[in-house]
Amino acid sequence: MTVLSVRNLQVAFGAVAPLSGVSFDVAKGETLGIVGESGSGKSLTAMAVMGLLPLAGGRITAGSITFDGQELTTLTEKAYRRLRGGRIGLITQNPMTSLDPLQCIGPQVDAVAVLHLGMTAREARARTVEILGTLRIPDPATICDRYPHQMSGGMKQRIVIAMALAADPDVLVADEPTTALDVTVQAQIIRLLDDLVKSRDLALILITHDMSVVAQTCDRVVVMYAGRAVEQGPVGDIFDAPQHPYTQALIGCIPRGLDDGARLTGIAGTVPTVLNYPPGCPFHPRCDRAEEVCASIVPELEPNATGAVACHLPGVAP
Amino acid sequence: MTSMTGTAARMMSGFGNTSLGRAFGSILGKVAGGFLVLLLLTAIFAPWITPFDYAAQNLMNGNQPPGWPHLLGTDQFGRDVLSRVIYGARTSLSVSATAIAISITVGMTLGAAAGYFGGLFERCVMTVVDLTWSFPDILIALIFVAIIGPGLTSTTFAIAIAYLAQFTRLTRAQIVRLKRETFIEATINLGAKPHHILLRHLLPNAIAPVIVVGMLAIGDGIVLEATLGFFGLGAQPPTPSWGAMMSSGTAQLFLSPWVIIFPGVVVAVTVIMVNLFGDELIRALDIRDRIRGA
Amino acid sequence: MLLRYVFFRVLMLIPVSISISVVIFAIVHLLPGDPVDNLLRVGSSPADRAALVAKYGLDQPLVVQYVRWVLAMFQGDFGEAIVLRRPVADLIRDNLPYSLRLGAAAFAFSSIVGIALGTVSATTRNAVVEQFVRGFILLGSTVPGFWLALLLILAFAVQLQWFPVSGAKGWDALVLPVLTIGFGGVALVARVTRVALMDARREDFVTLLHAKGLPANTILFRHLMPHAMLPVVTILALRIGWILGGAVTVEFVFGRPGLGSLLIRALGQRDYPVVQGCLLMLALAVMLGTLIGDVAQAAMDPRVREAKT
Amino acid sequence: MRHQTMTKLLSGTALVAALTAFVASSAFAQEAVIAFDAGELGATSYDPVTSSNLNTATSMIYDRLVEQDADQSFHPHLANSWEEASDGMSWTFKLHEGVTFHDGTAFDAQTVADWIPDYADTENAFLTAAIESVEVIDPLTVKFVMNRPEPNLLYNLGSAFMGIPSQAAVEEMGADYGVAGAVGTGPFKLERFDIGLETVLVRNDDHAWASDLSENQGVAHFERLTFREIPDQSTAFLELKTGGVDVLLGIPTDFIEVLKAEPNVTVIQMPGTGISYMPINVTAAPFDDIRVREATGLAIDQEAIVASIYKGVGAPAHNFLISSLPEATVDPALNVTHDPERAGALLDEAGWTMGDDGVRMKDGAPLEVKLFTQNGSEFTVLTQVVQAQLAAIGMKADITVFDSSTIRDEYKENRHQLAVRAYDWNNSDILDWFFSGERLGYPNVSMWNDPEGEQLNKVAMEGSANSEERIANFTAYHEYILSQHLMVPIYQPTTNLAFNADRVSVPDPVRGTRFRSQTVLDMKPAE
Repeated sequence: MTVLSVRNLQVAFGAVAPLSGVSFDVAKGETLGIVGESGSGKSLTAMAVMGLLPLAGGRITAGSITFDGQELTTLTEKAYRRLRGGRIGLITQNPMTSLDPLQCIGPQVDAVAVLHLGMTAREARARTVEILGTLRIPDPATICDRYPHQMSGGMKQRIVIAMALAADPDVLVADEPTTALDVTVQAQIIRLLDDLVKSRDLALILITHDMSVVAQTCDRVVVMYAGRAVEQGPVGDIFDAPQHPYTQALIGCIPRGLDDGARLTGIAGTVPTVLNYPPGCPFHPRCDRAEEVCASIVPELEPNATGAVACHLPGVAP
Repeated sequence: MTSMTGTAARMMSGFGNTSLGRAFGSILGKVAGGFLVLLLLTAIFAPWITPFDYAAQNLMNGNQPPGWPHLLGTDQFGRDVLSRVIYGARTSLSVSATAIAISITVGMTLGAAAGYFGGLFERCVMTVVDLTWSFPDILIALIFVAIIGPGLTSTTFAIAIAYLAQFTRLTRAQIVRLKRETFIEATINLGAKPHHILLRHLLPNAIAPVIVVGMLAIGDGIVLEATLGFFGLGAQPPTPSWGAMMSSGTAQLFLSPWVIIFPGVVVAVTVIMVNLFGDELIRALDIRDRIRGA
Repeated sequence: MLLRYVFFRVLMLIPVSISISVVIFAIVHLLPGDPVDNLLRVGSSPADRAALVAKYGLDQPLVVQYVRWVLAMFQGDFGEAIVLRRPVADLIRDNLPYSLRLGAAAFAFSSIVGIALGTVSATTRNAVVEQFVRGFILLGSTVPGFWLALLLILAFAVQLQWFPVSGAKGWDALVLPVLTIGFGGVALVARVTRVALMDARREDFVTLLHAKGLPANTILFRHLMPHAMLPVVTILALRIGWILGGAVTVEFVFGRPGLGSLLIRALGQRDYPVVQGCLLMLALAVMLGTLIGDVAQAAMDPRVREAKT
Repeated sequence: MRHQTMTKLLSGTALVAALTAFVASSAFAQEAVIAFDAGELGATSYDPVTSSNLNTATSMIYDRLVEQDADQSFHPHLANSWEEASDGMSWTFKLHEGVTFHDGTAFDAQTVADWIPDYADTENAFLTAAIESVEVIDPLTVKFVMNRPEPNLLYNLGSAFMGIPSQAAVEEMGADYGVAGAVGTGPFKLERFDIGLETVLVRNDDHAWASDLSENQGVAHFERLTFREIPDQSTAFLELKTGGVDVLLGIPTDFIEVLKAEPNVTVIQMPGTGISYMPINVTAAPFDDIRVREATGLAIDQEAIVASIYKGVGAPAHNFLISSLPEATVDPALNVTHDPERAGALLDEAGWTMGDDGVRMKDGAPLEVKLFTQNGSEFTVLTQVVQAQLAAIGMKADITVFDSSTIRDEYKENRHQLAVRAYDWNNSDILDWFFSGERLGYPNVSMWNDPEGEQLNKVAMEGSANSEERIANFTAYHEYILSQHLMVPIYQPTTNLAFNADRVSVPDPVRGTRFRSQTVLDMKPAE
């Protein structure tokens, strides 16, 4: 059952609109991948869902986000705060810098349960220890008294996950949770998230630039380019028969055999920045399929059999 | 004069036209920058634009309030206050700017060496630097002037020493930060010589924040020169400097306040403009993070 | 661990103090002129002068004079003022309380108001408030102390008659001097606080704090302020020397005794033992300030604590 | 325009101040606050015997054997009368009867006999150097046996450094005497001494031995006096204006105008006790030529200086001594007066011919000299006018401003040519101090060492058996010094004090050489 649904989301920073026309649904027990190069707007989508755009100076100018039947875009900050951390958890990109270096681990995790579950400090600590345990963190009680800088990146990311889980949320937004980690640790964390989705019936929005991660964990996927969703659908369909030339390029970049999350360097040209989005289809300057229409008219996201694609000339690559 | 324009030229060449242009871009930047350029021109061309000889006395025409022909009035010697304020710009700006230029040169050398070589050398330099930094600048300046004798040169050096610590700290912090960056590590690994690395790679990268902080320090230098003037040191009469004018006999404040208030206002406005322009420059160069490093 | 670190730092003070004493002695004796001329009055003969020079040991080689000074100091004897004709320790004892009172009040004032203003200007969405604070900060670093002092006297003591014009008796005599020093101090602290807070707010972990659903005030006071205070504490600790000895102009205008005035008076009369004593005291206070600053840093920041022990 | 607004603003405030002062005065009529002269700040002790720096409050605590008036005459105080032996080798003093110290001990001949030897081995020993021994003739008669005639003895005895302390108190307090307490016979007792801040005195209700310089022969009119140390002149002025201070001592000349504009302030001018002058270094070319020195003196227009920068306050100085001293009356031809034409002629004669740029030249070298002075506007203002006046005769003078200790070093190193200085001393032995060949460099800034001068000095200093001889000898010495053009006298300032007439009244003229206990006894709360 769908727990979070985003419709035609548009985000603006002053006069520039780095994100427009993004729509997707995510259900409990399901993992939705949002994939794209850096600058494609995938992190902004996460921020929009979390209601944290004002921190960076942005705002939602159109569209809706509904969570559990509740419209979030018109929610007061106070009401939003109750959802944040309580029912929607966030996992950020860089565990090295995502914990307050001046405070011990314990209180940082405890705060969530105290705030959202109304627990006393003692209860919250017991819960923290328990969650840390379930995340396979050794000796969780001692860890609570350590400082972030005394721990490895993978361990810190587990603590960030613990913080996100502390209030038993329905939705987890994970913004590139493995990018800053060692390869071996990456796999562990991905596996951990996968387990959590299943064991806790979570809805996970996994934001990544890594198609192989998507292939491994996601049920459905949204491919983003230059602030727009260009293609979306079930992972199987997308990988088997990508309709958008960009999706095809992304998939083409996955190194065969080796599952090491190669960077998307294989696509010629550069990602346009928000200040110079080209007219028409934003991908057309890099697209070998592009025709005249692509340079002038923005393609709409058109539903197809299992998903949707935004391309004037969709189709499986020849 | 040469030293001052020299400093200005060096400051301007420190960063590209674009960033300077960007600093001028905002309204505040335009106002502040315009004021400073005007002030600089006034200082350079002072001998040609003063309406009267700054030193010409007319004892029977002393303490005249502002009016015609003395727009800002006259002091107790009957000297034209406007001419003295204009000429004072030359003294005050050149003393402060030269002092800061010396301070930057020595401070950068010390800071770069300390940051680059590290170890006991760094420890010693930084201990001395921290001590001078924590000592009241007015005491340092007063003692220094007492040791090497009065005059504009010693005032210049006294101000230079008082602000030395700031630049040493800043440069050292820059170098330490840059040393950690990959391209420097690569150069070191390639076996480059220390002075080569320092001069070619580290200093050019560290220079922009130092120059901007230096620009802000020129404002502080003007205030310190004024305070030294309060103790009767600094510019030798009848050479006018803003500081000396501001403190020219306290009775003047009650008898003929214009003699004291006009230079005071000019000092305040100049320092504010220097700060505003410096802030704009920091914004334009986007080096706030690096300045904070020290 | 912290204790070991403090012990090590205190131990380090010994060689540093000795080098500083050499520097101070050298500086003081580099000054042209000597104290004896300030003792002579009309009618005393050149022989009297020579006798005085000998009496104060000023005819001895500098090394001998230095060793004598240091040895005496090890026995707790700061020496006897030549011109001011009192034990140096007594003179410092007489003047220090005034400096401490003014310094402590100015310190408290500039920390509290500075941190408050810096916080307000960093967090407010109101452009007018922000510009006001920015203007205040600019002005504070612009106006020379002697000017500000006179302006404050004219406004609050002459026109409004709220406070006495000068003196050092009673709390009300402290207000204007504290404002004079505090104005610049507030500007400095506010500037550092503002920048530090804005930097702290850009840190990654702040996003996550918001994502946890913490209220903005909790984030500000529980997480951002401790970060912002790190540079503020460093700056404040380094300013102890300024607070004790930097109030010269303020002491002059308000007619307050104090260490700065004593030092300047003694400097003018070349009263070597007094100048040496005062400078050494100031240097020690400065080192103590640095030490306190470092220890405070270590106490506040676990990373520093670990790196240093 | 601006000036007027400012004055209006200030006088409005003055009204408020006057009202406040009025209310305050009825409550505290028996108290007065006096601000010290900025020149006497920083005293660290009230022990007259050992101190090198004493302030006005010292004269309230202690009495002296004799007092000196503004006309330099001597008046009895603790000594009722005195007699000098005809050969000058002894002095006999009859002491005032019934005088007691603040601690209750009696003042008598034995006190004097015990006190004089205390000066030995102190910085003030020269004051009593001529006294061989002190003999007690009877409890109220004491005889000083001299080792040489000392016509200056009365002058020394009238000095603040010869206030007489209680021997019992000195013994009891030891090294703390003068700081922890000070006990004299004066009209006020020391109650509290906060070094660098203020001194509080309370009335001595037993005091009944005022000198004849006071009209009031009983106890003081004020019960309490507070002396405050205020270094900044504008602050002191604002204190007086707002009622924080009742009497300001030692007002600089430039403040007189400011003070006179205040409705409730009265200014009293006393004859000054010093001279501003410009010593000439006779060893430094071109001043080794006496004609150049004379020309330099003729360049200075004393009258114009007094009229302009001093607004007519004080008097021009034409020779080296204050005019109340008899030795200041010299051959009028020797007085230094303004005569630029003669100055030009002398310089022409000496080979310095006028150049095109207004600077004289000789052998291709311009007439450029160094003009030193001390920091402080009282020096720098005068020096800048002197510089302009020297320029008028074709002498280009470059000013350097030193602090008071450094400048002495410059003199001793003989690096100076001209300097603007001032001294404060009301005795002709100042001539010995500044011109004796024994003290070249400093204080003999003129660097003058001349056999005939040394001879005249010796006669004046040691060869006078009595006052008349001393006057004659010093006048001769003074005249010779003037004839050698060793310095240019410029200005005799007045000593000024101001008081808040709503609060107190100070008798005008002030008797004595300066504001001291004799005046304070006559000072009254305002009606």
